[in-house]
Amino acid sequence: MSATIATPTPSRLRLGLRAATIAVILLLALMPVLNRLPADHALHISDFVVSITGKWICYAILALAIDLAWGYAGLLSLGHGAFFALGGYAIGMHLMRLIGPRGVYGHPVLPDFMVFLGYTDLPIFWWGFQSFPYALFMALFVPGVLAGVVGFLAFRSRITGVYFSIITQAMTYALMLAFFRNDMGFGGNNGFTDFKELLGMPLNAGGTRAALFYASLATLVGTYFLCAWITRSKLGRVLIAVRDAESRVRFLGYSVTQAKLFVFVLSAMISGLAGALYVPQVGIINPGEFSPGNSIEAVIWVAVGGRGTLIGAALGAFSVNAMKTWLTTIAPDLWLFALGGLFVAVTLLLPKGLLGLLRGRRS
Amino acid sequence: MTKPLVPFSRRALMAGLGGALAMPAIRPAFGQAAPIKVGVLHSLSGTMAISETALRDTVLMMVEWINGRGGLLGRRVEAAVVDPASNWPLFAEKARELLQVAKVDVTFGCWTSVSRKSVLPVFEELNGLLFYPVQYEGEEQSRSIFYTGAAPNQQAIPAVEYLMGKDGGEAKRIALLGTDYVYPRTTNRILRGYLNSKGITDADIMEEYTPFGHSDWQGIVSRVKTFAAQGKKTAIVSTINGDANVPFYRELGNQGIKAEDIPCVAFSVGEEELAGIDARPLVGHLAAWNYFMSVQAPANTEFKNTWQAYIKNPRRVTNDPMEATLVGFKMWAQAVAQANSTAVDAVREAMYGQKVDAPCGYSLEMHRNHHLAKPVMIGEIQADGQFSIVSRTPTTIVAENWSPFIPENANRRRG
Amino acid sequence: MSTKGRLYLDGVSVVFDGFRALNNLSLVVEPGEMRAVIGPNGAGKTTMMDVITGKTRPTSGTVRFGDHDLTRMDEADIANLGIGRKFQKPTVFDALTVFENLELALKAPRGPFACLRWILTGEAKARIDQVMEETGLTARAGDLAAILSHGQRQWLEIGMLLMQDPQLLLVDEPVAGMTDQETEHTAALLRRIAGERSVVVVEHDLEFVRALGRKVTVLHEGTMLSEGPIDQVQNDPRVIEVYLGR
Amino acid sequence: MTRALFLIVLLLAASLPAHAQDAFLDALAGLAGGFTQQAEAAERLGAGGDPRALPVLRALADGRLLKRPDNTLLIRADAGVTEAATGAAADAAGAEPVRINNRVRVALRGAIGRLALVSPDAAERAAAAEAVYRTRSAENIPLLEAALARESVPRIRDQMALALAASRLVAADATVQRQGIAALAGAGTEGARALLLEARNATPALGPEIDAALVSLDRVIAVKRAAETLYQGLSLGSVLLLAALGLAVTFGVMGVINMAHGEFVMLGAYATVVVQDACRGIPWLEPWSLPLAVPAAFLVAGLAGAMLERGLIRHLYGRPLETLLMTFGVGMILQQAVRLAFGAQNREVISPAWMMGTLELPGGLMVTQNRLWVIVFSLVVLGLTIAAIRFTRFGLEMRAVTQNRRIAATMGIRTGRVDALTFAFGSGIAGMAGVALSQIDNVSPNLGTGYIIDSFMVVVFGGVGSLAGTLVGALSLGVVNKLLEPYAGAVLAKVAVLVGLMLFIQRKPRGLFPQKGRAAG
Repeated sequence: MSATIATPTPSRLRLGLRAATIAVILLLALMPVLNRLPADHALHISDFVVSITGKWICYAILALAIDLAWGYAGLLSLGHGAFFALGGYAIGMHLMRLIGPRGVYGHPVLPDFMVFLGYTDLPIFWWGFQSFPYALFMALFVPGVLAGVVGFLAFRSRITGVYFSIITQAMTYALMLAFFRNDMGFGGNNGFTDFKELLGMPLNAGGTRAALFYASLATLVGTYFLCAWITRSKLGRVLIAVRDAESRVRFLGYSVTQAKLFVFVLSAMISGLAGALYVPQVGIINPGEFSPGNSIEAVIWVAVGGRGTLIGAALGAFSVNAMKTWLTTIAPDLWLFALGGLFVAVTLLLPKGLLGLLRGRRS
Repeated sequence: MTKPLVPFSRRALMAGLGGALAMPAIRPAFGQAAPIKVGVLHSLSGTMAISETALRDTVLMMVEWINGRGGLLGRRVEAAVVDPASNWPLFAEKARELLQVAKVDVTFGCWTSVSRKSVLPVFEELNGLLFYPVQYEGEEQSRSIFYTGAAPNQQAIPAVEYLMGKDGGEAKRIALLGTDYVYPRTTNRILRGYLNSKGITDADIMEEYTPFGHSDWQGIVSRVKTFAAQGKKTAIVSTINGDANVPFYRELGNQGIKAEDIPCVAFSVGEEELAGIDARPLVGHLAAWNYFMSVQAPANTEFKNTWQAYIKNPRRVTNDPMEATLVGFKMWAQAVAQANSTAVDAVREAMYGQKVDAPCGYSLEMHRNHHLAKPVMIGEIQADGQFSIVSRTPTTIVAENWSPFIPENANRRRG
Repeated sequence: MSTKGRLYLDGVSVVFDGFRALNNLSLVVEPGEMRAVIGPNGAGKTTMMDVITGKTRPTSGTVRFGDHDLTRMDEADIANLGIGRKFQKPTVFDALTVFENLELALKAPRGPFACLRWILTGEAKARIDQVMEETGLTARAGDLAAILSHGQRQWLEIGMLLMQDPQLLLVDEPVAGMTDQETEHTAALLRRIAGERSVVVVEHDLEFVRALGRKVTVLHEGTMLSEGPIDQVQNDPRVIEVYLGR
Repeated sequence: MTRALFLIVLLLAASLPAHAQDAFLDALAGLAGGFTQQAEAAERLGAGGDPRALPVLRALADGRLLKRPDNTLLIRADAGVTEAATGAAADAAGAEPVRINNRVRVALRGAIGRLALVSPDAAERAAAAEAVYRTRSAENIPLLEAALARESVPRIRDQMALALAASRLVAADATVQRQGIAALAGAGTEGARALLLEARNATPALGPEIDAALVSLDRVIAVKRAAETLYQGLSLGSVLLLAALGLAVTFGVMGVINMAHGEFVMLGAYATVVVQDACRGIPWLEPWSLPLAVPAAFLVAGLAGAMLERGLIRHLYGRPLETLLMTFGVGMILQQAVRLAFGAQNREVISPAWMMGTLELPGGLMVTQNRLWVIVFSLVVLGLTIAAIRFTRFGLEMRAVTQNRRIAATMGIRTGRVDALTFAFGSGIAGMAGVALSQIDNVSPNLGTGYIIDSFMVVVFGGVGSLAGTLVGALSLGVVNKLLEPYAGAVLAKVAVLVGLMLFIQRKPRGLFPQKGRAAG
């Protein structure tokens, strides 16, 4: 590794950050355990806090994916919510298939919504989803293919900057409209709910919830290391170069299209995985997840935390969502002001995000 | 870094909830007992805020009302308001928060079916109690939910019956227009079954769906005109969702579709929706509900006066879901008093058979199927945005939440 | 005669919305030759570079490098053929260190997966160290490119060209904005690089061109006006007319 | 009091013994009954042809007919309250409006139509002809023939002829029916088609004639329908154009990505609401409230835009992606602010009479007035925008600054001011779009969100920086959308358009009308 020469020696701050991160991960890992303590125990953590944290972990994975594309390769996608949602839909289809004859109409194969919309057969694109590995594969594959197609067309025609943002936004918008249609066979506006089990475990059991929590946490840590490995490799430097001076990279003989495509597809697949972990935990997936506002919000988590820092992205996802949860409860009428104000303040005053604030003006 | 993960201490949360409360000016003295908590789970932002904020206000009004009468079981009633922001997964999260963190005794909330479907598993898992005040597609019955809005047989079928009768114009062709979500889809499926059973063939039924908030109705309204030009009396049955109605009715009016020629009966258009439209071109079009603001009944007069005083606006209207919220609240209060407890299981048991003299002018009873028996009223739109009631059932109708017109209900699992 | 490493432009025209940036331009640069291209503003010098490096597609004409038809290739492929380009405005990657900039330019597999697996070998490191030595940037290896001085940025970019080990170098106004001392240093650097490579230098500064002391091509209004040694070109009445006549 | 009234009634009854038996009063009593009785009474009054019936029936239709507890019917008019039976002044105390339903309304329309066919007022006769056309009863044939013979206004003659044809169609005599068929075949409307189909079901004997008539009718209708689709497409396009025009300035000319653009449109719509509320109750001002709202909306949104540009956006020039995120936050704030200030409910916007109903274009094409005005308005706004950029000092400075900021600054142009003005100008245009949108969409805090993506797509599709491109882009997208809609449905049509746009932009990233010049290359 060239790290010794290429990057400055880790500063005290960087070490501190690393230690803090490890501490946080350990604390997170403790949460389901504390949840098992009796309710009156001083260290008891309620189901609500555990489940909401599990959700935020999924958001943090999504934020890492966005940071990889935006913070490093400069691809501001306003459609990552679509990849997240597609991953969620893939696992949601699996969960729907697992309900089997336990639905209200007792149909052995068809989910309830198909029964009352008058379907007689399972649509072809639903085949195979009774298998968990297949569903998980699709949760990665479908977002990957979509990102591949959209990315290939866009990067080949050298669509960059805001144009790329607008196109990805239109992509998620079109998907949202399409998924809202009941005739698409994805449950329309209601999407999928009322899941029963996953991998043989009932979804509302504490043990399942803890398992999902740990799976998400492990994925978050794994994703972080994957992203860190990529960004520290030479590819990471190519991506930064692409972000800052795309055409110069071309004259060095690198295929910008390939580099971007690689990172965009990977980022989409990570987002799909995050969605797949998210859906069993929140118990619902519907086309609202495709709404363009969701994708923008996810980008803003990254901006708040500090783009191009990975840790910052995760930090942003946690802190913005924590703030949102807190504010929607204490100030239901005013929280949008606070959130909107935060976005304005961060972009205007903290271009490097919270992490940049910690690091001070280093460069 | 740990801070955000446990985002609020309980004390901060309670302080917040207190701030969100609408405190009555003069608080009657209450005992030392902890207050009874009422969760309010209605969207205050996002697309559904248009409809749901009025319901939040209705619950707050009822809380004030009951505290003014000395509270419940000698305890003060306190509202915990949250904003699920028209975001369905957020509904589930907020439901869990209300039940587990705020520890509410009962929750009033939800408007759309998807939000109800989203919170249903949470309420069932944590044995909570939800009062759902909006007419819906049926095909559901949860022990944790009391449905105080109409099931399809309490709204849709009587309305179509009216259209096909002499007073309604003896319609022989029906255009089913709806927003593309589960309520219109299911309702129209039930209606199609019903119409077929009345001898109206599929050739005489047009069915079309539009997305939420659809604003360009030109094409669909002209297609309805064409559909109507086949030499048979035609009527429109609209399950168009609230927001899209304004442009829809505008287009109807502008394209000169008069109620005399093609009457349109709607299931989601009430006084609140009409407040946003110039109703003059719409006179004679219809809506079917279980309550209209124009009902002449002492309970309704009281409701309207209390509401307009509470909201400090003498022109604010009342509507069906607000009435359903009020009925649900009163019933819950009666059940709590009867059970002498707020424990969910006891209250649930006490709810069955509970009766309330409702603003709709009838005494409504909660049945063991968790639905109210309700009267059905057909109203014609008046120039002032109110409804003139042109037909009403003589008695209340028991809800058929499992429609006999959906064949699969025959082999539905009981329980 | 072998065409290997030979740059060959024949009848190249580039039209932007009716404006002829290049007009039937023909030019041959033999392997190992160093050529200076001069001309007034808007003569088409930069457009010519763009055409050679694939940034701009010619409206008509032939552009070949060896046996390869450059009009059918994109920038990256052309770069990988061994054509390096230095821009008028120094463009280096500010967020990367000097070392990293050079490492990126080092001739090696360019695919994303290859980059992911890339490990800096001793040989590669030695090569980078050598180039840093040549460009006088050894002391700044770990500094971000953003904080280099103007001249250092130019040298870093030239260093990056060296790392690419190109057969043909296109250098656009390398000494613009440089102090005299820096200019001299740069000229020496370029002469040293030239060696077995072909070099095309675009320059305004006639003194610098004279210092290079090679064959000169004069462009005017997108077409070749004159070609030859600097003294001959300077006395060409057409050139005088273009440079002084207006 | 009651007794005095009773006495009067008694006296009147005694003084007019002959009238007590007359059909008018007989039928009149029915209007106080149930809906069925009311409908029958209205039909009888219409058939009776008594001119006294007309004001009563009109009053009933307009909700001005009152009923006292003793079932006496009163008419309320501007001049005061009179008794329906006698025309004598009366006291409205204790009286309530008589309620009717659709069935009664249908009967009333026919009855009023019959009675008003001979009205001296041309507008009334026209309405009557229309009403009789819809009622279509063979009994009306002689009446219509007589009215037609007297009628001098061509438009009303046509309408009457149509009504006559419709009435003949339901006659008992096949010859008369054939006359009706022939006349209706030339009417070229869907209404006529409906009548013919109905007659075909009723009298199968006339099948061949009717089928032949339908063929020629269908040909006309098909052409009309195509024209209608085109109109609908243009109308949708004009909405897109309005929504996108402001963006074409702020994004197209300045390169600022303003995600709060939709909220400026929304502000314009709310400005309309405020202006209308202010004008309410001032009779001479009320009809002008909508035109007055246009400058108001321009100023409100423009001011908001200027504040946004000076306060926030200018700090982010050169960082378009950050601008995008920041303005998204601004949009959230604006939405919630409006929600708190005006309530989450839809606000009522009144359409002036000249914007309601349909307009018949030459060739019998019916177009909705409000949409026609929106099309006209959008073109006017486009024209003004182009004029402002081309022909004013401000436009000149704006072009100078966007083309070369440094040189413009050295020539004494205060670039900061120009930036603010340009952004305010674009925002103001968005505000004017809000006035138009208030006439066809909901006025709610969410108004803007539905338009933002479409607007960006239109601007990019048309070519950033090209107003002509925005025009062509918006209109063609509208038309394509409407062409697809009957086949694919509203949603899929829109999805298809979006996907098509994405593909198009990837093929031609600079849009339909790319900016010219070497700098753009």
